[in-house]
Amino acid sequence: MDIKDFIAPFAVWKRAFEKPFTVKKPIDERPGAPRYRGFHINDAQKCIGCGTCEAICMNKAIDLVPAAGYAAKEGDSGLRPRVDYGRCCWCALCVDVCPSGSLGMSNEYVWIDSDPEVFRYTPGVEAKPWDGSPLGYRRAEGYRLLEEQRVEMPELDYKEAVQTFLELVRGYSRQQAEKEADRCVSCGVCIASCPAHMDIPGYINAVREGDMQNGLRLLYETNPFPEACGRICTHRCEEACAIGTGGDPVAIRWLKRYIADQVELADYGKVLPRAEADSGKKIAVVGAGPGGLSAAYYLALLGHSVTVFEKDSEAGGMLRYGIPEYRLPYPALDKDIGYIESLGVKIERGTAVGSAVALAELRSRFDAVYLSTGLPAAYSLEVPGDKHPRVLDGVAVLAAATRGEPLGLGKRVAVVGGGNVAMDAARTALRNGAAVDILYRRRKEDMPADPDEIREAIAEGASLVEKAIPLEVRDAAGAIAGKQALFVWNEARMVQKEDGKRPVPEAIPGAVHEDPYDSIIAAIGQGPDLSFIGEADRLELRRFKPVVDGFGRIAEAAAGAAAEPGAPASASPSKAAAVFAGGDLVNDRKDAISAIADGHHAAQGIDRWLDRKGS
Amino acid sequence: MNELAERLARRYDAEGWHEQRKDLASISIPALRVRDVLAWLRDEEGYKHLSFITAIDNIERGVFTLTYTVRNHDTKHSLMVHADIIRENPVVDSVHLLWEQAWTYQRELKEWFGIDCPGSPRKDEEFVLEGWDQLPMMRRDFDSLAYSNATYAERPGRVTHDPAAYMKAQLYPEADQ
Amino acid sequence: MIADIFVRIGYAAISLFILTNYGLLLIGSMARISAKVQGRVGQPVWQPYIDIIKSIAKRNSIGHGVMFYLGPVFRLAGGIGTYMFIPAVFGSVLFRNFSDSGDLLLVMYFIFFGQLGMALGASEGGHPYSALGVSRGLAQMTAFEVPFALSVIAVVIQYGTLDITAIVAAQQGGFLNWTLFTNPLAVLAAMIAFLGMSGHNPFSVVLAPQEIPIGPPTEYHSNLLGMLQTNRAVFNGAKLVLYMNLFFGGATNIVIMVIKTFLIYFINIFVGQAFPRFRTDQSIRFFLGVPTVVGIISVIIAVL
Amino acid sequence: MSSKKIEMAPLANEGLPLEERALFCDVPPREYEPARGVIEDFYNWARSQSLWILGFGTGCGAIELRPLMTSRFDMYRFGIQPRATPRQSSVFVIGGYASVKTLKRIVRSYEQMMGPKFVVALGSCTINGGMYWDSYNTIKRIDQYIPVDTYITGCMPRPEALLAGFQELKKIIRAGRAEGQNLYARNFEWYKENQKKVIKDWNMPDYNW
Amino acid sequence: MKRDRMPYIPPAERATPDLDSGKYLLMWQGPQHPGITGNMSLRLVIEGDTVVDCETHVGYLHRGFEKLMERRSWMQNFPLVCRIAVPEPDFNEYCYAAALEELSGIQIPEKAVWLRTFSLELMRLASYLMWIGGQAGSFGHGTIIQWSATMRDYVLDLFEELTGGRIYHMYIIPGGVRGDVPAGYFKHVLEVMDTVQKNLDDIELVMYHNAVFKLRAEGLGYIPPDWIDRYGITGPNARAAGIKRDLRKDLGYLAYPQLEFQPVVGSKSDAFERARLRLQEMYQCIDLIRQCIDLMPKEGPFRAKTPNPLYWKVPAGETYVAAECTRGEYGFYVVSDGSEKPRRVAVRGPSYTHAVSVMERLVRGVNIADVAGLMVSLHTYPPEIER
Repeated sequence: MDIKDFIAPFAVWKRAFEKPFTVKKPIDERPGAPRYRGFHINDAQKCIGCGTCEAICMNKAIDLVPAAGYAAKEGDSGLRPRVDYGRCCWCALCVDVCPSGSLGMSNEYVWIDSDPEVFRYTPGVEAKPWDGSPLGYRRAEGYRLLEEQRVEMPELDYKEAVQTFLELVRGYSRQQAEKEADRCVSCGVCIASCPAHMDIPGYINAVREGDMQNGLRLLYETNPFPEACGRICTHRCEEACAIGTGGDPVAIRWLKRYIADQVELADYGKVLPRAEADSGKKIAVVGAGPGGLSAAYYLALLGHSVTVFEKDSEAGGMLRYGIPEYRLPYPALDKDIGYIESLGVKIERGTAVGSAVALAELRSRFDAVYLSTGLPAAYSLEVPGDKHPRVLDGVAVLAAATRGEPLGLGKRVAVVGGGNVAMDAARTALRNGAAVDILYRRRKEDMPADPDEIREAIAEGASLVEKAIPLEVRDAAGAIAGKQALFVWNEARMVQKEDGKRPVPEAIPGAVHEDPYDSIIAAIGQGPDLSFIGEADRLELRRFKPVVDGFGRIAEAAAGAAAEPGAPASASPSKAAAVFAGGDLVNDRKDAISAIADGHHAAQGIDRWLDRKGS
Repeated sequence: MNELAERLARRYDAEGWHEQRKDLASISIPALRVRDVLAWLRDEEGYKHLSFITAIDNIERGVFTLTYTVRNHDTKHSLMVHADIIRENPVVDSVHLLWEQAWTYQRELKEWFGIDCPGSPRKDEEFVLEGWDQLPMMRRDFDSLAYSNATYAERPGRVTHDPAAYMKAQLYPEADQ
Repeated sequence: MIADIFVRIGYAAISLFILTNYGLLLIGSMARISAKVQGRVGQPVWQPYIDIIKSIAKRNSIGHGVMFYLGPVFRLAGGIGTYMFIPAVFGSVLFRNFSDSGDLLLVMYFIFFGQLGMALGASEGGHPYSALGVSRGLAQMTAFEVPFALSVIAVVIQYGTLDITAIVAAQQGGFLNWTLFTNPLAVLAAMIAFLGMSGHNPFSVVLAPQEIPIGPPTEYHSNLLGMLQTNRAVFNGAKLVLYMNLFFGGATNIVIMVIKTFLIYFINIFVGQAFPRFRTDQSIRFFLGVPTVVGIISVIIAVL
Repeated sequence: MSSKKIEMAPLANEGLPLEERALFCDVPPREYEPARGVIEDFYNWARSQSLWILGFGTGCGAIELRPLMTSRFDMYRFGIQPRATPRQSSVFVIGGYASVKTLKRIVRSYEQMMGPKFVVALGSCTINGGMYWDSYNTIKRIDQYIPVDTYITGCMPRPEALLAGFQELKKIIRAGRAEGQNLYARNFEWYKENQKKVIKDWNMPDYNW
Repeated sequence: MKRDRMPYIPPAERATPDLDSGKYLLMWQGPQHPGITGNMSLRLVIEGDTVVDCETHVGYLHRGFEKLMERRSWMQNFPLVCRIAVPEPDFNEYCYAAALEELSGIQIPEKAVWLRTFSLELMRLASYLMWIGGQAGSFGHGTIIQWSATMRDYVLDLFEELTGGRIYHMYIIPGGVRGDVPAGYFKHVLEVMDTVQKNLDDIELVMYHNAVFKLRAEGLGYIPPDWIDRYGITGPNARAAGIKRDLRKDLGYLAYPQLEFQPVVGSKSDAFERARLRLQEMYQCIDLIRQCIDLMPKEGPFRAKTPNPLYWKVPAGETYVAAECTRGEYGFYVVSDGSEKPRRVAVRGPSYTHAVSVMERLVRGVNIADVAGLMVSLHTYPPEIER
């Protein structure tokens, strides 16, 4: 201790002549830093209510509550996160994890109240002073807790693929599947978008856990075509996928396929449920497409005895005849159908209802009938010359390819249409060595086909001609009549006719093109063939569609008073079995998964109807 | 380091040497030899510093696994010494004579797991809790949430919805009919 | 005669009132100055008033027996007593108080009296910190009273009187007549004792919030605390006036009194902001060391 | 200490030895009528301008009190200062979560404070348990055990938020709405019941001011 | 005065004082006591002014973290761990993240390594700044804390700018860090470092060259070097006794091997020596922060990919990750049984030994007035004792 120790401390007084450290008006002068984790904000329009924030929150601070003005719809649960500031710890993991990136935090931090009940609010829905604050914590650039990129699906090289009918998509390996499955946050928003309402989070979780048997069991709860759907489903679920709001959606379809691929058919029986007891009821199903066979499967599970009538020589319907082998290899389809058959479902192949057996006969022989005949009749081009021999029907071409018949498409093929059938036809033609033009009335983004399919078709070498309105088909000049056709089409531009509707193509006057083709494949849609339903069946049809109730039962025309006078009004309108219908025949979605959903649903309806009738 | 493993195995029936990092390894010893092993490690092998003592409730195997982490500052190596003791009436030798701070850890073991270390000072006094009348709370079979819910009042009025179930109720309620 | 007494009492009351307010403002402004050193703005100058009003506005209070209540009363009585026998302004009728009725010894008695009364009351509170604080306070007081008493003795010897007014009178006529210059050693000893008397750092061990929060007044609250707070102003003022009178030539008008007492008080802050606090044993050792020696020397000088 | 006093007013202070009982007041809490009109307003103004915080860091919230009471934010200039003893303090800042062991001390300290006394609760943990909602050792709602005047959200609330909270508290006091002391006296049994439900080893006197 | 400076070694055996003898006074220091660091209490038995016996009582801040962590998923624990030591949360985050990464085999990017080092050093500085105010305050010097708390606040501003939080930064997330530095950030850091350094110079002058402070601190709480291993003393408390141990050097984690520094070592091992040593470490912190800024890669990812946080399963295993915090060895012992939640997480806080066994031993024979100063000089944080 020296003299310095007595003098030096007085250096404190130096401070007295400096500016104080004190902030004059702290509350006003010190806003939170630009990254400050203040009170929550939410872009309620962008938010889809997936609840991932709720799942990550370790404080159980977030509830999902219905929000005024946000109704549940596909891809939006209509719920919005409600934060309890009696729980929140401002860790912002909810912001980091938010798939859509709608959650954020403002840099506001003062909220004082004497009432402890007020500290709960729904950001973005209940107005708060800090709404829309540009500053505050946001997920940093290049930082995500969830993987935004999908595991790339291994595919054949397009150059190679176009040479063969080998399956293009090779399927995930175990590692890839588990990695992809790990991207899922199990929010379940997708379930509503799936026509069959499959338990998507459930089976994805099964992949994550590596429990394939459980996964298969979950798949079969609502869908007996996992192999087929795992390949060709229109996967509307992926459009609703929460992860898709901020990156690639989870490859739900491929994961489904992965599960089905992993389990041997022989093991199916060990996992899947079976009928507990035979009910003694007999049910006829017309059409062995996905819808019909689904109905058959679920009816069989309920203990009914099912017979399926199929006009073609093989079961599968459009899955077999409408979808080329490189997308859905026949063994995969056979696996699905094989399992259904193994439950005792009889498939009468080559038996067309209407010609081989009448509907009325089915109605008398069986306790109920399910119609799932789909849309076998192709629409024609509806232009002059559409009956030209080189104008082929897309579905027919695909069916012929399935049967292995020579197609004789020639060297240059035009495919007219923008749906999946068009793409499949184009790619089938490519595989037959043709040069293919796809002509479509509207733009590429308007095409109803699966984007993957369009991408693949183009990658395989098809050229896409957008905004082409067909005008006429006629014999090409100098060609042998009926051997080559000249396709006349008009270039169009897109015109916004009505607000809120999609623009329509309008022909540009004078911009008419003429191209010679060896074949013109028309794939602009198909219609039903209801010729087997007769007047006497008294089934109500409207605009070529059966009129069905919630369970797919076709309404029966009010029994003509003349036919059965005095019949009690409450009694069944006819003694004949009730007829149910579903699939493309009835619904507007016209895809396999909707048909499957209809089939499942109708099976429940039929069972209830039988119950009611029996009691 | 494997020589150490061998020596431990030879002298004290230690087994399961696992090299986690180049400066961290673990080994299992019989619970009866805990004090011997630690004293030997401290006096002969230079593991003079006790980092911490804790236990893991391996309820499936019916044992508590004790972990004594000791560090040799000269070789810059840490060793986690494990010893299993039966969950029913767990007792282990006290090491409070080896390290002066060990009794605190042992007091914690007593309160948190119910593991008794006979002779350890103040081991039966309350450590962090006051008036605790439940299972020792770090045991796996003590359910913290259930206890909390039963004991401490929560502010009512919270309700949440599962998106999938809510969408089902809103969009396709018929599916369950 | 009776009227005269009433007039004097009235004057004394006014004087006390002014001193109390001055004491409060002094505390307030010293807090501002400390705050400045600490790099901040600090509390308003009038904060001590609000604190006292607040204390009085407390709705309930609890007691620990009669002595507990008497503690602050004694303390306040000590403060007022000290002041009442010191002439605040030399030659002023208003501020002469009862200085002619008592002398330096009485004043010194009152300085002790408050402390002792407080000690009795605080101990009754039952709080160990109170008891500790009291023992520390008494120990430290005993220690600083030694140099203080020595320097007072030196002053008394120097001026040959115990009458404060006379001491002040002797210092009139130029600042070189102040005790500060006529007997600097006595002033040095007294000033060091003053640091201890005011309880600022480094001699704040009596209150020492980090050790025995907050010493003797731990249990006091409500209006009892208000009384203590008022006393702090009165007692501080009284001590300052006493020091001014004994060592710094007194004051002939109120402005000089304010300036002088302010500066004397400022020494506390000046030292207090720079140093931590002594332990009790250290402060006793300190007071009985250099300051006592200085005091003794000053007495010797005065005697010689 | 006169033992006579104890005989006259026997207490339920089982936890204390006889000679220590006399150290504490033995009057049950009662409600206090506010003064009338302007006087009460004046008192309330003084109370609001002289907030003495009890220096009891009950949880993590205490850490932001330190910047607040030092030079950067300098709460002294708003008439707020820390006080080491509950007897002289008027504001109790509950710094976040309260473990059961601390709650016992909180209740004791709160009761030892002289009314009118105010409670400011910080952070999520005091409102609904916060991140320790499933902990076996922390309570979820402080208002079950002592009356609270105002809450400040955040984890941690920044010093500015605390300051804003104190300003709000001042407004409440000036408006005469900070009657936590009377609330506590009125619902004394309810509070005691809640406290005893949680604090298992109840070894403190029921009356203890 | 000489007697004060002689190191006092309290008796080893704990005598049980007879409280009924009337010779002793039983006194509780804490939990409601300004002289206690945090919420903790000491049960002191004093004779005159001297402490003859001390029992520490902890648990006022016990929240059951280790149990709560067993209930939460691996990622959910990330916001939880920082709450274990309130004044110095980043070390929790680092130890937990590093343990998790080690068990899962995740390699973090270079940039994250540097940002972690940077934020840990910044945290160390903030923590020491808090301590220095406490140390001065415990001896009654109220001015230092006013300055140092503001300096700490400036450092907290830096944290706020970088991480979005003042106290709980939640920045060192498993896999890396949560964000790159904002534009112009390092310039701000360097400015603040200059301010802090300038103020530290002032503090050194006022506090360390202070007769009364020296009188109080010198010879107080002498820890003999042979206690270091016996009591498990780590950090500055050990280094002040001349034991050169610094996990930053010994373990060489993060970017420390690339930084140039030497552990500060003392010899006298009393409160003043420890205080002096910590001051030097503060200067060292500032230096390390500057080095970090110089050496840090400018570009590059700051976070490695980690599995989906909702379903992250960590392979079974166990590890112990330690780091040198301001008080000593801070460590996380993490056991995974291969599930989505930890099997066991145990936290080793240095205060566990310093504030309980060392404190109880050292405080015996100390003047009651020095208890607070002694406790602060051991630099203890109760929340990490009881978790």
